[in-house]
Amino acid sequence: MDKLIIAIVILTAIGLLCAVLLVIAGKVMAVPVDETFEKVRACLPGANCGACGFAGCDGYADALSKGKTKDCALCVPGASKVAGEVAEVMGLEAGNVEKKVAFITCRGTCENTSDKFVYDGISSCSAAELFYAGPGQCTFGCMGFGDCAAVCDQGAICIENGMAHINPALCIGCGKCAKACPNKLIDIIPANVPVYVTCGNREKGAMTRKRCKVGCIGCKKCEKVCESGAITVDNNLAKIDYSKCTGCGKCAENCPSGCILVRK
Amino acid sequence: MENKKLSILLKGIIKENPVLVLVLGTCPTLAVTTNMISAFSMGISAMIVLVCSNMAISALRKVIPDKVRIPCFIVIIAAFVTLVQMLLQAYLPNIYDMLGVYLALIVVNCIILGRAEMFASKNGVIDSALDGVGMGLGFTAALMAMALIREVIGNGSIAGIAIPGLENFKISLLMMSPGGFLTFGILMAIMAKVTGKEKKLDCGSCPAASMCGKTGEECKGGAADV
Amino acid sequence: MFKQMVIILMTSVLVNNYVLNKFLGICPFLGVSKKLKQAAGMSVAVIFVQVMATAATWPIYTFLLVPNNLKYLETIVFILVIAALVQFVEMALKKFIPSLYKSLGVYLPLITTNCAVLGVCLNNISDGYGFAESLVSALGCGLGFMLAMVLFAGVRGRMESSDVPKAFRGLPITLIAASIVSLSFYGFRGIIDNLFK
Amino acid sequence: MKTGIKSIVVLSIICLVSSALLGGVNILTAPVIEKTTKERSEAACFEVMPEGQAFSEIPVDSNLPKGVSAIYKEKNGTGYVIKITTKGYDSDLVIMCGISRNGTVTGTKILSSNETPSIGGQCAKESYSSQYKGKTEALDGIDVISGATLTSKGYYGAVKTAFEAYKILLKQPGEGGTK
Repeated sequence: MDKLIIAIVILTAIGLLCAVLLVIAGKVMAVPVDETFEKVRACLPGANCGACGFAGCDGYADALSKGKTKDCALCVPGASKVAGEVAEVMGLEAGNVEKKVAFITCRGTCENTSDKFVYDGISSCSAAELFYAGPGQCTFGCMGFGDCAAVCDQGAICIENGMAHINPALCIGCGKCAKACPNKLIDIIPANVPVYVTCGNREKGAMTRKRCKVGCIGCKKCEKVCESGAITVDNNLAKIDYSKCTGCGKCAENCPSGCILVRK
Repeated sequence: MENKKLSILLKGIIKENPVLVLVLGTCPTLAVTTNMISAFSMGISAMIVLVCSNMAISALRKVIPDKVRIPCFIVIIAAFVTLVQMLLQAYLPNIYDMLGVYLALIVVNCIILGRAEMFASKNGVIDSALDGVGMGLGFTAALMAMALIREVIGNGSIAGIAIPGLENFKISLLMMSPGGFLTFGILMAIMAKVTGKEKKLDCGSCPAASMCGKTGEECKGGAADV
Repeated sequence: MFKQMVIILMTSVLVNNYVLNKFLGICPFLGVSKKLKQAAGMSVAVIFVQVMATAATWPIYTFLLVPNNLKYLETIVFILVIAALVQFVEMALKKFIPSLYKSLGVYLPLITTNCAVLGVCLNNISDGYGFAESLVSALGCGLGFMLAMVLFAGVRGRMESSDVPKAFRGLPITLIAASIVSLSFYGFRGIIDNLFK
Repeated sequence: MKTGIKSIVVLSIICLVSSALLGGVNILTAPVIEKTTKERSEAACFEVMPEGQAFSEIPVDSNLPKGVSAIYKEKNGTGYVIKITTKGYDSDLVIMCGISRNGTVTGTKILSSNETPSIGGQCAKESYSSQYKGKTEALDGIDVISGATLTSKGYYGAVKTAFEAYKILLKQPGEGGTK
């Protein structure tokens, strides 16, 4: 019987000790914490599984409350229920001011283009650029070594399928990636623009056709068909002047290589 | 009301399978699945602990102050684990030996504390119990699937009984630790394929994502598929 | 005596690596090893907590539990102490060294549910190590964890720019990469025995 | 302050209740655990030393080599069964080794080892452990399984330590000494 009592005494003593320690520590080391953090943290499941890419739910709640990220749907275990709650607590759904977003003027994924040699040097775009303008067939294209992703602290850029992709929900349009890209492929343009050119190749049409399936071959069809004269082709590459563009989408329709895309 | 209860139960098995979808509790999944018996016994003991702790925690959820939330949850879970440990050691010693240190590690198994925090601390006792059963079954099913693959291919036997034909076709790699990762990865891929949740060309990987307004929902026929 | 310590350290870092061979601490290993900075931060926090936890749990076990033969209470006492310790360290860091808390403390709540911490404490007891030996083994296990995390963050970085079949994108390909890394760790087995022959 | 006291009270009560629960269950299960572990080691002893009748466990004192984890003395002195835990290939290897009065091995058996089953596992097979039977301390003519060198070396080393322990046991005053 006494074995039982000893067991109870010891465990309760340790429990008591820990509780007292925590409570005193809580008092002595109280640090003011802003309440949005508490509110957001309350809706998060608290599984601390790190699936959202942040370090546990506290990390994610902290990033959200400090505005480091706007994306409320990062919590995988919580799924849509939590995303809704967080968005409502953060009041993110409300429309925000005209947003500027970074955009990669290239679609050189593994399907559309290929490499001219296997590059196994330092895996950074600016380094690869020095070596015969990079491994890609199209020397103007995106090499996918992630210099932009490394510099983006919103985590909005991910390298997939050999190319960089920017997630507009995360992008706050700070422009750091545009500076980091050696091929200057990233433009910072208004978020709600309907039409855009996804190519940066200024070579002759025939050369571009050989390098990439969806490259701009400088055929000037878009220029002829555009009433508002928003799109001009200089140096074999179509350029859109967003102030004049009415978003009619005619240029995209008769672009033979399909490199002008219209957002529906 | 009825299908809500059923949905909690079924959710745990496929839709939110703790191992393959929520990716919680991966430590025992890789470690104990070298044979069917230990996988089954680990799954069942984890389920028992999960159900009991879920019920206890959801019963006490209003009483436990936030300051000592995690220590209280963990003490409750540890109590149930030690209980199961003692009973197994007394009545099923060879299973106890087979599970070894991983039985004690059910305490820090991410599923149990995860479900305690995610579900039990916010819902009623019966719902938590159901959720515990659902998650437990999902966990056991995933473990059994892993154990089946690893044991049949790796050791040419099921639950210790050798399969006559496979004597010299054993790939013993699967029984070793790299095999655990490999089988788990392949199982995850199959699961992603089956539930169609594989990382479709969602907006993150679509080159024109930055322009397309439809971020978040599925982009059908968007720029990426053009 | 010193040689014994080095053997323990080397075996727990290279041969019986807690993540790649003993499968302890896989949840954070898969979850937080996306970026190198996060992986390094997490591993430093894990080493710190593991050594502190061993320093706290080993004396409790030997001087408190063994004399009154309460060996069965070992799990519950250990995890209670670890949980309290982690929460205390988190508060202390947040108060006294906010900069360190910014980079390191954020991982601390993740560590309470980390199997490696409790795993180390339990294994030290079952291996029958002395106090100094268990501290060294805890350090070794933490370093092994860091080695695996940092190594794996690099592997994942390279995988980002590779063309992966659709069903394998995300976690499955990471797991297959982990199995290859774990296989490569098998190479270290012979080293320890011949090194200290 | 109120929540402070409340948290202390709640955590202590939870600890109290769980320790009471565990203590109670332990009192119920402790004898059963005693019995099963004793039976299992007894069975292992018989397997290793078939001709022994009954075994009693004698404490392991410090001067014995480090690997020894338990010693069972056969009642009417036909020999000792020594339990050795060594560092096998993957993790520790637990071996029972019976040594008879005249210093020859009566049998060896692997108690637990999570070795790689196909390579390390061969040591557990009868063919490997039977070659140790009847060997004297010199352990000549023991071949090491190719490929499983580390495990069979571990096995070999364990039997060696068993002999060392055996010699020290014989020198103890309570022992009649070998003929």
